[in-house]
Amino acid sequence: MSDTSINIVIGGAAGQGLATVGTLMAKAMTRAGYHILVNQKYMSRVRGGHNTFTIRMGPDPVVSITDDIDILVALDAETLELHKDDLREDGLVIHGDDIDSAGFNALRIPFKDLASKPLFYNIVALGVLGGAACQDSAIFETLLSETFSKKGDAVVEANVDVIRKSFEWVKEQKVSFSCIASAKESNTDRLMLNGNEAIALGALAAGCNFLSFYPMSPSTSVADTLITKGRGLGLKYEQVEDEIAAMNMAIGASYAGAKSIVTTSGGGFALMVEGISLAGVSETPIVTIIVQRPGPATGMATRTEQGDLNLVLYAGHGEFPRAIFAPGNVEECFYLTHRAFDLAEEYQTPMFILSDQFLADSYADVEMFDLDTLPETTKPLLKTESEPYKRYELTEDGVSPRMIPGYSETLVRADSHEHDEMAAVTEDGANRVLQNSKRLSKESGLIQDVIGPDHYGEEKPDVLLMCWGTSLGACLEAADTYEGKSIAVLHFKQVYPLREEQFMDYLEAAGEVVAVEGNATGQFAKFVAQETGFRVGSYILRFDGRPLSPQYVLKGLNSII
Amino acid sequence: MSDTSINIVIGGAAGQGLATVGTLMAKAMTRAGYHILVNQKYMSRVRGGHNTFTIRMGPDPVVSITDDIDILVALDAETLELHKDDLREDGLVIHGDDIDSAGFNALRIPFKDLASKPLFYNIVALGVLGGAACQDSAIFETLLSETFSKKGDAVVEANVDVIRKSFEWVKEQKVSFSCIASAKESNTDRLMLNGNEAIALGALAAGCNFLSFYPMSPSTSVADTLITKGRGLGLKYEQVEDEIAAMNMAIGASYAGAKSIVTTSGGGFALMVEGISLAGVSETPIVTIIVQRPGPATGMATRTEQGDLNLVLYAGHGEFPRAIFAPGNVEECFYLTHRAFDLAEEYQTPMFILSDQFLADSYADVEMFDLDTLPETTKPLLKTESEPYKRYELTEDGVSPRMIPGYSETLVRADSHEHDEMAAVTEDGANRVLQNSKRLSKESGLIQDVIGPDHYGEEKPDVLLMCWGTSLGACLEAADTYEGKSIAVLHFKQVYPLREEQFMDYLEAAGEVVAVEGNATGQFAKFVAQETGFRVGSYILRFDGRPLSPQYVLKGLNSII
Amino acid sequence: MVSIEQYGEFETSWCPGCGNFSIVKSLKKALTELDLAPHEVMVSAGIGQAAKTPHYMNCHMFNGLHGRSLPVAQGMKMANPEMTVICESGDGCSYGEGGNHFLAAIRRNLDITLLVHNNQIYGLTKGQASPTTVRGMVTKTQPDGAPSEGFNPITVAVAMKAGFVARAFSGEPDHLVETIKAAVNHKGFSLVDILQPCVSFNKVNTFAWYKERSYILEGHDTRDWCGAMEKADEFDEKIPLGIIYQNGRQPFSNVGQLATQSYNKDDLKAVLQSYR
Amino acid sequence: MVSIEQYGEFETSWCPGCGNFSIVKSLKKALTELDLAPHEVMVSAGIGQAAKTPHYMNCHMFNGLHGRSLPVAQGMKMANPEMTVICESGDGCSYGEGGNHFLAAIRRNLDITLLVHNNQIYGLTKGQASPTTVRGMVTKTQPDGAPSEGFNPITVAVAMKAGFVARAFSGEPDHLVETIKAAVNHKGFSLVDILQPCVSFNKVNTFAWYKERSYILEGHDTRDWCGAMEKADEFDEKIPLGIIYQNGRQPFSNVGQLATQSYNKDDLKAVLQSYR
Ligand SMILES: Cc1ncc(C[n+]2csc(CCOP(=O)(O)OP(=O)(O)O)c2C)c(N)n1
Ligand SMILES: Cc1ncc(C[n+]2csc(CCOP(=O)(O)OP(=O)(O)O)c2C)c(N)n1
Ligand code: SF4
Ligand code: SF4
Ligand SMILES: [Mg+2]
Ligand SMILES: [Mg+2]
Repeated sequence: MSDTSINIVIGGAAGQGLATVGTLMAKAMTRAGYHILVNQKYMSRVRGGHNTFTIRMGPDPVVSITDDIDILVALDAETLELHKDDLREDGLVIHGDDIDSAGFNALRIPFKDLASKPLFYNIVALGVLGGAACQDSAIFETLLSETFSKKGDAVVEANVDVIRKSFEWVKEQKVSFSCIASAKESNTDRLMLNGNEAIALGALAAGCNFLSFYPMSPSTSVADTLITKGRGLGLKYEQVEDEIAAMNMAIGASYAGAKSIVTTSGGGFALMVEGISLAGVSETPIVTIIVQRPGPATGMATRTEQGDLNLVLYAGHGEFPRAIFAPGNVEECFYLTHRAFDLAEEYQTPMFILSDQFLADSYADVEMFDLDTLPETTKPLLKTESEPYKRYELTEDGVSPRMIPGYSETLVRADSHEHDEMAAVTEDGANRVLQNSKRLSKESGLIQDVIGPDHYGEEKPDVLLMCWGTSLGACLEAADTYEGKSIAVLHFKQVYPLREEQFMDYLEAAGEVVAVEGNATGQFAKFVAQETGFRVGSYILRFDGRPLSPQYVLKGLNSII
Repeated sequence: MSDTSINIVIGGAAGQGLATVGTLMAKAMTRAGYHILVNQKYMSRVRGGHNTFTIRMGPDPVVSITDDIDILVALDAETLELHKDDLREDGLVIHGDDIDSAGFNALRIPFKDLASKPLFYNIVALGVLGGAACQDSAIFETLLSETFSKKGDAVVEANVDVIRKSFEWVKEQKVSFSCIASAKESNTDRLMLNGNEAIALGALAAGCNFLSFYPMSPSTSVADTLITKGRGLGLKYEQVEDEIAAMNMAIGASYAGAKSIVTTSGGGFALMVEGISLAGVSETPIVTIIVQRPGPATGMATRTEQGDLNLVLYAGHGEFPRAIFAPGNVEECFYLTHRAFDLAEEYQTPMFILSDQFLADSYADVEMFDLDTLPETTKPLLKTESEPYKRYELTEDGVSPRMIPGYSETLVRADSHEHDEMAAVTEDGANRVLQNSKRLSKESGLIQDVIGPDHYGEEKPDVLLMCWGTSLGACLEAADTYEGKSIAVLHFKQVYPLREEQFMDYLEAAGEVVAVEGNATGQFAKFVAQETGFRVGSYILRFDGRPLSPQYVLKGLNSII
Repeated sequence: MVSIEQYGEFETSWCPGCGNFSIVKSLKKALTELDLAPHEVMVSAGIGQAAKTPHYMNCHMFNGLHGRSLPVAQGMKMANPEMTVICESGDGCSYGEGGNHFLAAIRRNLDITLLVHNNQIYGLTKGQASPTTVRGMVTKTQPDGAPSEGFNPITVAVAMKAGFVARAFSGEPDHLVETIKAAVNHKGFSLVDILQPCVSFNKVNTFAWYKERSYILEGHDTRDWCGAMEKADEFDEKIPLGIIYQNGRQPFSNVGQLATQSYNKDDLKAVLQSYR
Repeated sequence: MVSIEQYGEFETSWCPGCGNFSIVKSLKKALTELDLAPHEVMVSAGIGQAAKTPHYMNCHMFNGLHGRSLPVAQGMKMANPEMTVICESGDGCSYGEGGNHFLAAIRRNLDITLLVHNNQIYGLTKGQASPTTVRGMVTKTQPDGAPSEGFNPITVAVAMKAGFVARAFSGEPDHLVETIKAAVNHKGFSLVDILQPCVSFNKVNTFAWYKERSYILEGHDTRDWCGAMEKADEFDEKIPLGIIYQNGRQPFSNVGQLATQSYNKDDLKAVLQSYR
């Protein structure tokens, strides 16, 4: 498939408002009917440094980010310096007065002429960018009107005025930049949101009504979104004193009938490990969102990595069931989080969503979620007829009826010790075996419910790229682009548990299996080896804090094949 | 080999002093030149309930505990009721007035006649037990004199008097209990200590001089011993506010030049997971002792399990090297802890000792440790000539010279972010790859240093029992006892990293490989599959809170073969 | 009318003579006198001897982790404000492992009651110093004497202007019952630090020791912060029992009956629309 | 004689106008005036804007985890009591995530100095409420206003009879320098809570806000606990700066020069013999 997209990089320092420009641009393009995919790279600081906001857009679905740049909006000189090598030959540089762009196909913006004060420079940049991308001013004007409507008519007008002028100015320039193809569709119900927002919405759609969290990049916007959008829906929330409190408070709320969520990143999750074990033994549903960044320890707070799979796989002392989902794109963030809530309640055990900074900050256009066809989520009991009520009743499938305390006279007792069916502490060996086995037997149900990996491409390819979570897009585009050999992709959006029969044929049919992961040790591939005995032939690993791109995968492929 | 040992079980309620009787008995027997092995089972309460103190003893080395009972000392009626089924046909029951032992080969002690007050009843029981085991009073008298010497001559005399009387009383009884064979050797340099004590002594021998901890069963006696025995050697110690403080304080001390140890159990360790990651990225040596108990969460506080291997294998967010040792007996506790300190300093990364309640409380006789032949442990630098000093210098083997701050004018800077060689924060991608790879490359050295598993028995056995840590003894005795097929044992005392070539031949040569573990899911066997692709044929797993016994293994074997 | 029998009688694993017996009995009595039935009470407990309390009475129970009874209790209350929520734990649990939650709970001021069985020792783990152990006391793990100053929860709670701060003593059960009732009745976070002799491991702060120096406060102005600070500081020759400090701070109100609450689909649709 | 240049000049990643600039400068100045060279000073830091401080000065540095600067600092001091040990962190780090360590460090009383850059906000994570945020302040994650009462570290530290409790302000650098010097000179745990405007995220507690109401204490009796509690409580119309409370508590003494210490083999042999 020929590439119909263009890739726009906006670069500058923190505090220059590039995320504002970028987000508005992406939103306008979504409204114009384009498909978009955003990649944000930024430093762990509030002002200064070097950040980028990248939008890939086109009339066809955009599955992956890319390294090549079509339009570079340089808000400072460093941006041009750092990114000029990725600029396509016919690429365009848009910049202000203070930058020397000699030798480039460039558009120098006379900011002072187009705006009365620096406050509006962002809008100028947006207008010029929109114009350069051959778009119409109208969508932008509406967008700005909506954005600033709360600030009053005067502000709206001023902004609209600036954007209009900027569009007009571009038209007068001689830019040798070929226009992007027109949008093919104009789906008015298309949303633009990023991975973290989609997780939050998926949770709300599942009925999530309790959030306890401690802020940690790059997870905080899940909490932000839940609060901003959820409190009107009845969500109760609290930013707590530490991550231990976050997990334990969510467990307490869940016990008392809330649908609880906890949001964090690897370091914060490390502090929740004991609490996870408590959820396991007390059989309390809990959904934990882990948005990864590079470790160990503080690592790189605003960068990306897929380095915490092992931690999440084995978090908690002792043995108990769980399931782990790893969305490959924004849409999956929504649906998998919804599913995690359903399974958490059904199996009364912890569920995890494993995302990372890349997807967290990656805006994409998605179809409007259809709430009416979403499956109903499992509900606990508010009453029971069977007396005495046994919270930890031994059942065939290991699932005991979970009742919420406070809605009848029946007492609900939950315990962190090894306990009997009534939650009484006991050190009896036979009881221990029964209860521990009961909990673990829930795995049989969870295995039945596993979402198998998605397979893209030929059944017997020369090379099969095995990936999970957020590396989906890069693999798909690399497979699509590679010439000379057939490359297929096997993408796991549920990474635990695994159900061998769902994918072993694919692994065995491929000429070679290459694991593609955003970490240094190939954690998922090793886990597949453990579960199936199948060991991959080679690895393409990235752990420099940046997301996997098609170019990076292709380079890896070339050195392997 | 015919069994020359006898197995004595002392049972009663917490607070009845059975550990006192048991420990004195075990010590006397060690001094008499017997080999001993103790198994303690007790409830998580201070008074009441049902506890046992079991001593297996004999002229030949005792490698394992056993379920069969030769002498049952019943301090209460419940003890007889609970353990009568394990009593050998010719077994002897020793008990007080209030117990009905009709139908048993029994010795009823007239406590009131032999002691003037209840305070001495324990000593009476000890004397009767010693007499019934055909021992001589003298060793007991000396032991009591030493034990009570601090309390003054009167107390010593009273105790000696009671024990003498008790021995005399036994002689007058008609006991149809055949005497234990005499001790073969009388090594005066033989020590009696349990697993936790041996860990503490191994640490002290390695120069450990800093302990921070939070009490948690069954690990607390490691800390107790370190403090009691170590403070005269210069150990600085502190019981801190929580496990997070314990780990971080130990890291701070290690940075400043201490040899730090942290002691805990699974639940406490779960809280240290973030700190472990800090040790990894800051490259700070730290030795953590995890004495396992059954989980999840509070689980069974005073029982045993090997359920936290996975947690320790993957504790910490991000990726960094480590090594994990799992002693199989008391002696290994000493030597492996010593080694862990050496490697922690050499590789500047966390080291772990994974023991459990069974071994923690299991007294055994061991050869006097030869301090003079112990290898010297690695030492950090106090000064450096090379300026500027780079704490995170890139080197071939990944190990940078570690300098202790405060002994010269050179500044020592350590950091939890991704950093450059000088410990400055940087988000540079290339640097990230270099530093992350540097840290991980220490694994090559660690792999060279791996202690391979011990193999016992035929090279090509019908069945190979693959075990790790504290299940060694049960496997050895089961292999030895099994008739009809050849059974060998492969025991891992280092469980991470693994070096395939040290053991793959054994796995492949065996007719069948059976994993024997004290957990419900076969964690180690799964890890072996991950690392080698080798999947065991079957499992013998125990997770009822009790240690693996030869009888349990044999029962498992019979159902498999 | 609720009767104390509804709370049941249970066999315990405590040592004979332990102060905990009186506390669990007083708690049952207080709840009965408040006319609260077992199904109207949720108890969150940590781990320790004290934390075994809900196992020995009929009530809704979540027995969680050492040090974490407060976050669990607060989660419960946020999800079901109709329930009476009581947090049961020891001094180690509440002021040691859980110290950070203690500070946060006071600040947050959810309407829950924290009962701390303060035996000035780690009982269940057999006698190590706890945060409230007096400086210098010798134990197995503190052979040179506990090195830190003992923690006085009352001074900290009063300093932070907690809404309800009281001290009681297991050896004064009638007063203890009344104090628990006042604490439960208080709207907002209430702390009752209960002196509790541990007969097995604390040979210093014994029943007699507490009995000798404790006295029931009379005529004390619980609304006077400065006076309360002074009373809070008394823990030596004399130990005052009673409500030390009380105020009318507004309780945390971001709570809801979450088990029966579901969102309006149109509202969520509107939220989704906001991403267009 | 140490000169301030020895502490170096570094590029920072702080926002222009941030109060942290003045604090790092004052710290360097204080250490210089105390005649302490960089290699005589160990700084332990957590994570946050404040915690970046040791990256911007020459000194021994251990930059650890969010909330954990105190345990690390205490470990350092126990292993090398000859060093001046300083703990650098923000209000979130020290009173939020690290609250339990704050309580324990006061009780333990090791001879270290805790400097808290108190901007009443989470700076590095972009503006959530911190423990010291005033109740009701609206932020992105507290759209209905911060629900909890703001934490006053000074009252808690005084209530616990910390050995040295002071408040300073980045906008009063001379006073700040003197306060840091006094804190470092104090033998035992010393707290300096430093008011620090965050220009990016705290639009309420600004430089002007602090400037307006802060005043340097004069004639205050730092040894009078009751008077200190009253001063500590002042944080509204007026904010006192200076040493609020000081006493002569004995510092924690179970420390040693551990890097150069090794045991006597005969002593260890004697220990082993005790197991016979
Ligand atoms: C994370 C964790 N650390 C340590 C323990 C071990 N532990 C159980 S109870 C306890 C102390 C109990 O003291 P306290 O809270 O005062 O209760 P008490 O037994 O005195 O009533 C400890 C340290 C644990 N269960 N979990
Ligand atoms: C365990 C953990 N939780 C959360 C974070 C994210 N985090 C980094 S700094 C910070 C808050 C900083 O606030 P403060 O301590 O007041 O410092 P400031 O930036 O305001 O100086 C947070 C929540 C983290 N790094 N680690
Ligand atoms: S150990 Fe102490 S606190 Fe625990 S039950 Fe016994 S007397 Fe009570
Ligand atoms: S965000 Fe606030 S605290 Fe952080 S550097 Fe900027 S002004 Fe300073
Ligand atoms: Mg206690
Ligand atoms: Mg702050």
